[in-house]
Order: sequence, then structure tokens, then C-alpha cells
Amino acid sequence: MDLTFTPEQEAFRAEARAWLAAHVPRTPLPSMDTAEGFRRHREWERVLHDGGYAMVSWPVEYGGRGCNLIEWLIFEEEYWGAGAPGRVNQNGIFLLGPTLMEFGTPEQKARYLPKMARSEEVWAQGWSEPNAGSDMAAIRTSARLDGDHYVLNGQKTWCSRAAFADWIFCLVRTDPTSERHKGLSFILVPLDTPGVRVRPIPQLDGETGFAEVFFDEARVPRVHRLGEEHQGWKIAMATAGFERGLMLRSPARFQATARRLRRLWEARGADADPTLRDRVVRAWMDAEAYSLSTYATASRLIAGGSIGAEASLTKIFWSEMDVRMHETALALLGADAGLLPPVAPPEAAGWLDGFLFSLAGPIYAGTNEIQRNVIAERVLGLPRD
Amino acid sequence: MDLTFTPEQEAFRAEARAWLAAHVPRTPLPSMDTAEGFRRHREWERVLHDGGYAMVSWPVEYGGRGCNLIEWLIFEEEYWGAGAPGRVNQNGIFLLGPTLMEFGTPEQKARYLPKMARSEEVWAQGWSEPNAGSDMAAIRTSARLDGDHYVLNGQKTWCSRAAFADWIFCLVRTDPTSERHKGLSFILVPLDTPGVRVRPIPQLDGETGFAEVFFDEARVPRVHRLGEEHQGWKIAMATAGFERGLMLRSPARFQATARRLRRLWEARGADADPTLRDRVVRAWMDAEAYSLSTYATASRLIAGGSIGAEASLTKIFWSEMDVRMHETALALLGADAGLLPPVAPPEAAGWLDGFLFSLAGPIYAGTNEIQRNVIAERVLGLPRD
Amino acid sequence: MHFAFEDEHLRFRDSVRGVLDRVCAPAAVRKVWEDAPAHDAGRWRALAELGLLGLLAPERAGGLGLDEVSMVLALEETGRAALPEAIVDTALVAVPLLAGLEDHGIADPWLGRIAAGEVVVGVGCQPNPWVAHADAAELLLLVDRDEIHALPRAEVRSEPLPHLDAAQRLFRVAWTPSARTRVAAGAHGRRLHAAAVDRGALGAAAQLLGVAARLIEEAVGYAKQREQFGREIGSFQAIKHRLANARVRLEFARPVVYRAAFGIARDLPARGRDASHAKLVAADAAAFAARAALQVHGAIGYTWEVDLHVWMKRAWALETTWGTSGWHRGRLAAAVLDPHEEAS
Amino acid sequence: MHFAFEDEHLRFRDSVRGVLDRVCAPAAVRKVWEDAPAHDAGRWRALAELGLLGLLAPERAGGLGLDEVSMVLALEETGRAALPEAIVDTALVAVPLLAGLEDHGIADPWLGRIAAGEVVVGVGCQPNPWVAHADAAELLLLVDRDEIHALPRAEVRSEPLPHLDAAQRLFRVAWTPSARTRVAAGAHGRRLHAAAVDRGALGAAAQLLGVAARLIEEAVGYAKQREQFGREIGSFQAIKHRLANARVRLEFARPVVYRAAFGIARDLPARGRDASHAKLVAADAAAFAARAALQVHGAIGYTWEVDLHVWMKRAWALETTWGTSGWHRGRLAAAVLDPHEEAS
Repeated sequence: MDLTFTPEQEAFRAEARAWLAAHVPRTPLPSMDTAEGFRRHREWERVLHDGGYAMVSWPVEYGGRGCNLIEWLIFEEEYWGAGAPGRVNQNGIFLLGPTLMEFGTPEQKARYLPKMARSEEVWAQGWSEPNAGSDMAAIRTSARLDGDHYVLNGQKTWCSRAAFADWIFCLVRTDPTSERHKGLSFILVPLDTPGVRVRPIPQLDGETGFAEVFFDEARVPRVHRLGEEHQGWKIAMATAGFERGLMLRSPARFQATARRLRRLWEARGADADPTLRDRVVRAWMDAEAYSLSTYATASRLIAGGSIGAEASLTKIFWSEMDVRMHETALALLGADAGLLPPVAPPEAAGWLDGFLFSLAGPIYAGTNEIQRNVIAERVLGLPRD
Repeated sequence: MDLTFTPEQEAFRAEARAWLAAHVPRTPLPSMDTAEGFRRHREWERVLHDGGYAMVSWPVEYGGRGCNLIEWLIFEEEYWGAGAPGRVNQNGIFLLGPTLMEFGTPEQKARYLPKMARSEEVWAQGWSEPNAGSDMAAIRTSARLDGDHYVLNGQKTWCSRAAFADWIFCLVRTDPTSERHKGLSFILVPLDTPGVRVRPIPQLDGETGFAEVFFDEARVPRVHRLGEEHQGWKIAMATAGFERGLMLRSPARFQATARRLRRLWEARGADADPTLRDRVVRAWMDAEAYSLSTYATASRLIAGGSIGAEASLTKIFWSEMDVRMHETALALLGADAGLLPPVAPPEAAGWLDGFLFSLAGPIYAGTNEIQRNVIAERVLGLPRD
Repeated sequence: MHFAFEDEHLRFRDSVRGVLDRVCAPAAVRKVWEDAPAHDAGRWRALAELGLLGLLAPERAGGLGLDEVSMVLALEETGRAALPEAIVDTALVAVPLLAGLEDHGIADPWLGRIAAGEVVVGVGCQPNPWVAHADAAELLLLVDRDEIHALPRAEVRSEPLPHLDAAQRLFRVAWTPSARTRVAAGAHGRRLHAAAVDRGALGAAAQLLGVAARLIEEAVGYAKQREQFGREIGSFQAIKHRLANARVRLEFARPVVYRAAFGIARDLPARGRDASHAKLVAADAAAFAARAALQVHGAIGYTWEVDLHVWMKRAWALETTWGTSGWHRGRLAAAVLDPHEEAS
Repeated sequence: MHFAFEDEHLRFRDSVRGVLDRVCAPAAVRKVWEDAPAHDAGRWRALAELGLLGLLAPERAGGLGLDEVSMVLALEETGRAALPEAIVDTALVAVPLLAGLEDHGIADPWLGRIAAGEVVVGVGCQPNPWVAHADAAELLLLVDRDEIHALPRAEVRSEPLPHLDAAQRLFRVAWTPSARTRVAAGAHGRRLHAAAVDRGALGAAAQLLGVAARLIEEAVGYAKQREQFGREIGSFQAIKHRLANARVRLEFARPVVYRAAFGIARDLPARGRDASHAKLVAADAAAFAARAALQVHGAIGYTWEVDLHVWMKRAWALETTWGTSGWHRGRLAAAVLDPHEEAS
């Protein structure tokens, strides 16, 4: 055990910090859920890529710089510490990318990863269906093989980024006689395929962070299938593992939030409810714990270990922490909390949006109820329901 | 609506207060879970009875003074405000008594209630069995009719007060072919019946607040059955309703606890964790809410209403409130919290015992998990599991 | 001691619910968000016809001469319906304030017009500095230190403060106090101000109860029809227990709010403490219900399309009107821990 | 940056667990409650043979010369076993304190005897004023302002303080500081005292992790065999989710404790802050696990007969040793909110 950083790691940190200081946009980009904001975020990804920072932990051949996970965490700390924009291609670089590296053919890796690293192709995800939310194995969208194409019919929903993305990865039923987890395949679909229609879903904040995607006899080349036919569940579970586990919410984000919360306390604490002081400290404690836990996970992965059901512990922790931090911020803001720009005071910036977004955390990537079942059954060994 | 007390009610309060001031033992009685403490508590009940305060809400003919429920609540406020002892015959006066008044024959009422009011006969309760705890309908203790006697065989457990009580009320299976809620009867059993054996169960605090009761061909006269044969479940549910509802934990107890907590805060708060101040206020808030809710329930009952599944809301509220209050007290006591008499400082008196007792609250009288099921299904109308 | 509503209170509540179901369905609130003024003259008149607007006004001025106990259940209904109009500020706060002025000549015409549903009144003071519906208010009652001032809309400048709950039309109001606008001062002004704050808190608390109840209803309804894993999700203990917990909070918030209504109606010494208690527990019940209802709905509850956010946003908005929870917690703690008084 | 234990740490933990399973089964702890001295010479020697007692002592004095990182997993095991002996005070606090004295002539003989399992050392200071196992301690290290004093048992008077956790043998110790008993003073004394507090908090935190883990294990085991309503209670979501929540708290407490061990081993500037953080989260994880485990057991968990209270009581007792949660919360808040420092 050594919790200090090596001189090389410190050098990498300094280099990343300097680069970010020079390149991070001075003013926040417009929301990536608008056409203009999406474009600007995609541009920013290109800047990142050209600086060598799009996905530092990827191999050089795919557009990364071959860093290990510790260095990736260092980069994330600098990235969020610098107030850099959210990652518009998160579905690609953090979820599909690692899945492709594990399950893709050499051709598939060469085809998809470099464009993903440049965000020349931005990815949406297509897990859920109207009747397959928490119960993901209830998927009904079908893909029948016709020559060297799959023909897709059905509907996906809660597809994040789908409104403006280029591609979507989906879990679909390739064996029409199959049930539940069997007979599913993992297929990558260009969103401009004829027969694919995208309908953005407005959220409660009025933004359209996700969309429904309809497939009506949409023909997708067979080579876009990832992994074996009918073996999609296993691959999806690996992707979901990345989602719940290390990649989806890097600790640096929450540490940055905890620091912002402390500054808000400094600005507002004197007049605020004295019980909030403890909640500001709690935010720091939680963010630290999450960071430490992530460094431990990264160390284990580097040593050849893997993330299993423990990813569910992580999902619960960060999603609940995120809600608590934002609730604390709103309480510090008092009556200013609900005001919208431009009348909201400067110190309120981002907190209300962040609060609303945090509320989705216990729902997406597998509801926390599902995660608790997973922990109970697979970590603790309790019997199934 | 009128939340002020009438002159008559105020007069009754003043009278009760004066009487209690003159009669409540100056020093706390020994624990009622010891032979000596039980005897002393029984004596105190006799003092109460002779003063006319054993069960103020009972009819005069059974040893009460015919007060309504509002006056009972007033008495309870004075009782707990005066620091009077716990009620050793609680199972009798608060649970079985009201059940007898609703379901007993005139002979049964005349036989049991006056002796109960004087605590000449102290009652234990016999709901649970080793394999019928939360699942009370799984009861297996049998009572077969043999002439004008029932012959009991089986085992009850968690029988509060059984170590020293005179009688126990039990739910037993009179129809051996029956299942679940059917075929059960409600039977009153003298604990000195041949074939009845009581084994006290030491608790985690070393006290023996409850016991196991074994029945081995114990013969009980048929006239000790309460209500119709095989109809015991309905009666038990009524008793359990009293238990969860108005009678088991009168609000005055928690208001007295909240006041003690405030005094502890005054003594210890200056040096304590500042977050505890809010928890002391929370205790007051909770106790007030519970008191107000109880006055509303009493008003409804006086107007001819009844308590149904809402009793489960009450059980959850007071049991969780009680734990919170005691946790707060222990936090205020800091390192003194775990010390036992005689070295514990005077302001610590009662808090540790109270804390341990509070932990049983979410378990007894139907676990809070069961109560939440009841609320979900019977108050909210959600489907059964 | 009789802690129950009378039959006429319950009947009045039912009438109000019936009318609100008709004139204030979720679609109507959504229309306000999108393109309608928040104040709807038709809805306002419907409330006047029920007697709600003049309920607290003396009979001589065209009111019903009733008290806050008679009003609190109806206010709960306005929360349940997420009513956009300034019902609390006008009918619960402004009416008694006007009726408490020494000069009936000023007050009574306004009271008559309020009871008739002809005017809205905006109220601004600490701890409720932003004036709701100042755009629709013909009269503004504004507090400056120990003075109460009454101004027509034309004499103030109002800057709109867009809010997450788009039906909360809040304004920062700039105005100049003068002897001409002053209607009360000194001890009398302070008393009226204090009473206004307590009534505002009570009104927000009552509405929060209704919001909490509606959120639970919506979640229960959804949990009974949504199926996952081959069964209604409402049969899972995780769902059941969460909603049961929400119901417990609501159950024990209600009598606290009703007690506050009684204390204000009788002007009891603990009215301020009890109003703060009411606001705190009602806000807590509503916030808890909002979290529970959203989690039960899952992603669908996060969409604009589903009505759930009508009440979620109202829950969050009301938590900070007429005193934030922090403000009330401070006031309550001071009262409860006051060393000069044995807490009751 | 490499946040993982080495193989030898894991092997050492396994050895300690194996020995404790043998010499410190729950029945042994219960025997201590009832009639045995809390300090068992055989158990103590078994720990010495493992190398645990002299682990932090320099090799010149018969120790292993290792650091807190090498020790923390083993201490977790002592919590899991509810070990009664003064392992934290002797092996984690007293050993480095003695090793840090300037006069090796005083320290080394004691260190050798500690490593050999021949003596217990009691430690008393703020915020740990009561001395554990003062009855068994041959040497007492006591703090008086900025001075550290070392006294043989014969020179102090000890009043036993009976505790809910009957295996916690605590004493109020009366003694007279003198130049003869003084072993460190001034800046050096303060430094040793501060390090002792951090180590004590770390030790209690590590034990609390073990207690929490054991409570969860016990509850899981019970939930898998107890049936109600015709199925194992562990198949009910209410049980599953509560234990899952307990597991989440434990999971995220562990790395905080391990970080504190590293910080103390390296004497990093944030060691005090991190030790307080560790103590707080470990106490919270254990308290939550205790409540969950009791509720899962139901009435049977409330009995003397079932072992559950062995760990419940230890969870509550450790929460107030080497600084209460309130004390640590205050120290942590001061560090985190210190305006002179950007929180890391």
C-alpha cells in the first residue's frame, strides 16, 4: 500500500492541469441536450482528443495514451477540478468502449474506437423498453436475421443522448422463441438507418436528455453485432458493470461538488440553518470515501482483479451522496434555490440543475432497489425473492 | 374543534396531579422483572386502585371511574409527568381489559376485570411461538376439548411479565385440522395450572422481561375461553389493535422523555456535539405530534369511530421516535452513556435502560416490517406480496 | 378538548375538492406553465363562490366571519390540486390583516371585493420577501420595519423572478413607504406582521399536506398498474415500505398543522412556535413523498409528460415560501429550548 | 499510488482470524462477562506469538518493526472476535509511544516484554480519560497537560467503572505526576499525545469495522435459516435491503480507515483529520449494522442467550472510546472547514 503519488504521476497531473487551464472553455457550454450545446460539446471532445486527453486510459492505437486507471483517476481529478464540460460521448468512451475492448473483434475495435475517441461518432444507449425498465430481461425489441443483415422492430426508451447522437448500442431479441435473459444479442445501430426514428423525451426540467427510439424494419449489417449471437446478456452485464462501477461517475466529480458546497457554505453559512454545517462536512466525508474506494478498486483492477456485484454498492453510494449534496446546497440557498437564471444569484449557478439531475441517479443504470437486490443476493448470499 | 380543556378537565387534572404528588414513590421502584420489583409494582397498583386511578377510563363497576379517553390522556400526562412507576399489569389493563369489555360475557367481565383493576391478578400475554413470531397465524399450540375443559399442549414465547404473573391470555389452535387464521381460539389460562411451566428468558440487559410458557396436557376450564370457539383470530386482532393503537404507549410517556432530554441538553449541551441541539428539538416535535395525533384519535373514538389499520402508522411512529430520543440522549452523555449504576452520573439515570428497551419497540407488538405491510395493503391499498 | 373537524368542515372540504377537480386539473396547471397567466379570473371566481376567499372576512364586510380551523382543510385541497393562484396570501394572510386595521373605511371595501373574487392581494415581508402574483395583485400589503403599508399595483415596480415551479409567480417589489401608504405602525404593526407570518406559514403547511397526499396517491396509483418481473411493482416490499413511510410522515404532520390553525384562530401564545412546527413537518412530509413518488415511478416520473412534477415542484417551492425550513427551525428551537420556559 | 494490501497482510489477517476463532469464540467473551477476568494470559500470549503485540516495536527491542498498515486488518479481526483484551491500547498506542521516548533505556525493556506477551499497558489521556484494563496493566502511560508519565500499577489508584459491555474493563485512575514519573514533555510530549489519540481512534475504528462485518454476517446467517410465512425471511426485500444498506456503509467505511492507517504510518499532516474521519464512519457503520442485525433477528436477538449482543454492545462501547463521535466530528469539521486551507 502506498497512497502517495509517484513523481511520474505527479508530473502527469501537472501536465494535465496546465493543459486544461489553457484549454477549458472560459464560460460554461450550453446544455448538451440542445442542438447547439451538443455541437459545442462535440467540438470540445475534439479539442480534448487533439490534446491527447480524450480517453487517457485507452491504448495509443485507439486514440488514448495508454495510462493506467490510477492515472485516469488523476486526470479526472484535474478535469473536474478545472470545471471542464460534461462528456457528451460518455456512453461511448466509458461504457461501450471498454465493452468493445473486451468483446469486440479486431476489426470492430479498429472501426469504432478511434472515431469514438475523437467523438466523430457519439453514442446513445438503448437498454430500456417501455415494459423492460428495472426488469431488463423483459426486452421485446426483435432482430431477425435476413441474409447478412438484422431487421429490427420494436422500441427502446430512456436512450440518453439519442436526440443528437450518431449511433446507438442496443440489446435486442434475436431468438424469437427465447425468454428472459436468453436469446438476446448486442447490436450497434447507426441512428440514420432507414426505419429508425428518434423521439426526444422532455424531462421535468424541460431538457431532452433522453429519447425514445423506434425501429420499423430497420436493417443493420450483421457485422455490427458485438459478441456471439444470443449471448448479448453477458455482454450487456459487463457494460452495466462498467456503468455501475468505476466509469460512470468518477469520484473527482463529487469531490468538486463537495468543494463547491464548502464555498457555498462560506458564502451563505453565516445566515443559514446551523444544522447545515454538519451536512457540508458530511459531503466532504462522502466524497473522500468514494474517492478512496475508487482508488482501491482501480488498484485491484490493475493487479488483475475484476469488478463484480460490488459495483452495486458503488452505484448506491454515489447516487445517494449526490442527492444529499444537492439537497444541502439548496437548503443553503434557501428561497434562492428555486430561482432560474438570470435572476438566480451567481452562487446558485448549477445547483438546481444538479439537484434535478441527482434525482435521476437512484433510477438510471439500474434502480437502487435492483442494486440492493443484487447486493443482498450476490454479495451477501441471501435467497432470491 | 376545541383544543383547550374544559374546566372539568382542568379540575380532574389538578386533582390527579395532587394525588400523584402525594402518592408516587419518592425513589424509583426496583425493576418489575425481579421478584421484589414485581411485588412492589403490584403494591403500587393497589395504591393506584385505592385512589381510584388504576384505570380511570374503565366503568366504575369494574374498578374504574368512567372517564372518557380525553380524561385518560390527561391522567397519563400527569402520571408520566409525575415520574410514576411503569404499569406492571399493562397486558391486563390496556390490552386484555378492553378486549374483555368488547367480547367477554357479563360473567367473564365480572370475574376478571375488578381483580385486574386491583392487580390482584396480573396478566402475561401469549401471542408468539418459536415459529410464529411475525407470522402469528402459524400458531401450533393446541387446545383439544375434553368435557368442559380444554387440554393445552405446546409452547408460547416472548410472554411479557410471565415470570411473575398470575394469568396468561393465549391464542391457541382448537381445530387441529385448521390452517392459518382459522380454527384458533382465545383462551385465558391461570399460570398455576398443572402442566404449565414458565421459563424466564434473560434479555440482553440481563433482565427477564419475558418468558417461555410450556403447556403439557394443561387442563383449562372451557369457561375461560373468550368469544366463540375457532373465532380467536378476530379477537386477537382487536387486542393487537389496542396494542398498536391508543393504549400501549401513551404520548405522555414520550413527552416526559422529551422534557428529560431537554434537561439533559441543558446539563450537557454546552460541551456536546452541536448537531445534537436539533435532535433535542426534534424529540419535542415528535412527542407533540404523537400527542396531538392521539388526542385526535381519542376524539374520533369518543364520537363513535374506531381504530383500524391506522394503528400501524402509530406503532411505527412511536417506536422509531423512542429509539431516536434515546440515541440522542446517549450521544449527549458521550462516554458516560455506557456506564452502569452506581458509577453512572445522576443525569444518565434511566437512559441506557431506556435505550435498550426502545430497541425492542420496532420488534414487539408486530414488527415494524409487518406494520408497513399493513399500511401498504390496508391503508394505501397496494397489492399483497 | 375535542380534536376533530365538524361535519361542515368536511363538507366544505369536499365542495372545494369538487370544484378544484373541475377548474384546476393538472392540465390546467400545465397550461399556466406553458402559456397562460397564473391568475385565472374564472378559477378565482369559482373559489369566491365557494366562500373561500372571504371566509375569514367579517360579515359586515361581506365575508363569512369564520376562522382558520374552518379554512385549513380547504387549503389542503388547494395544495392537492396544485392551485396556482395566490390563495394563501390573499385569503389567509391579507384578509385578516386588512380586517385588523383600525380604519374600517380603508379595509372593508377591499374585503368585500376580495370576498367577491374581484381582487388579488400580494403580501411582502420578512421572511417572505418575494411577492407572489404581484402581476395580478390590485393591492399590495408590504411591511417596512414595524409599519404596514398598502399600495395599489401602480405604485410599485415589480421584477419577475422565474422559478422552477412555473406556477409560482414571484416578484421582487420595489416601493417607497410614505405616511400616505402607511396603514399600521408600532406595536399594532408588529402584531399584524407577526400574525401575517404565522398565517402564511400555516397556509403553506396546509398546502404541503395536500401536495404530500397527492404525491402518495399518484405513486400508489402507478404502483398498482405498472408491472415488472411479472407482477405489479406495488407488491414489492421496497415500494410498499417506502410509501408506507411517506404515509406515516403525512399522518403525523396533519395534526400539527391543524393545531397551528386552532392556535392562530384563538390567538394563543404558542401560535408562532406551532406555526413553525407545522411548516417544518409539512415540508418534510412533502419532500419525503416527492422522493418516494419519483422513485416509485422510475424514469417515467422524470419526464415532462407525466404530471408527477406538478406536485414535486410545488413541494420544493412551498418549502421556501413564508419562511424557509431553516428559518422556522431556528424560531422553533428558540421557543422549545427557551431556558425561561418549561417546554410543554 | 497503490491502494491495496500486500499478500503478507492478508496472510497475517487470516492467521489472526484463525487464532481468534480458536481462543476467542463468543463463548469465551461471554465467560469474561460472567466470571472470568477480562484479561486472559493465554489469549494474550497467543496474540504475542502471532507477532501482533510487538508488531510496531523496533526490531532492536524484540518487535517486528512494521507499521500500522500491517496491523489494521488484524485489528479488524479483533473486533470481529470481540476480543476483550487491551490490544489497541497496548499494541497500537503504547508501543509507538514507548518507542518514541528519547530514553531507550526506559522504553526497550517494556517493549520487549510487550512483544513477548508478558505485560499489558494502560493508557489514559484526553479524549480517552478512562483507562481500559487498568487492573491487568503492569504499566500505565498517563498524560498530564503536555507531559507523558509512566507509572507502575502500584503507584495509581483505580476505580472500576462497570459498563454495559462487560468485557470493557474501564477504570478511573487517580495518580500524582512527578518529575520521576515524567518520560516526555513540551513539544515532544504533545506530539506523542497527539499520535496516541490518532492511533487509539484508528484502533477503535478498525475494531468497529470488524464488529460491523460480524453483525452483518450474523444477521445474514439468521435470515437464511429463519422461516416465517413459509419462506426464509432473508428472501423478503425489507430484510434484504436493510442488510444491503448496512453492507454499503461498511464498504465505504473500510477505505477511510485504511487511509488513516497509512497516514499515521507515514506521519502525514492530515493524520488527525483522517483518524477522526475513520472513527466516525466506522462507528456509524457498526451502529447501523447493530440496528439492522437486531431487527432482522427480531425478539430472539434481544435475548441474552443469542450471541448477537456480544457485538452490539461492543459497537456501542467502541463508539465512545478514544474520542466520542461528537469529539471527532468537531475535530473533523474544524479541519475540513478551516478557512485557511483549501479542503483536499
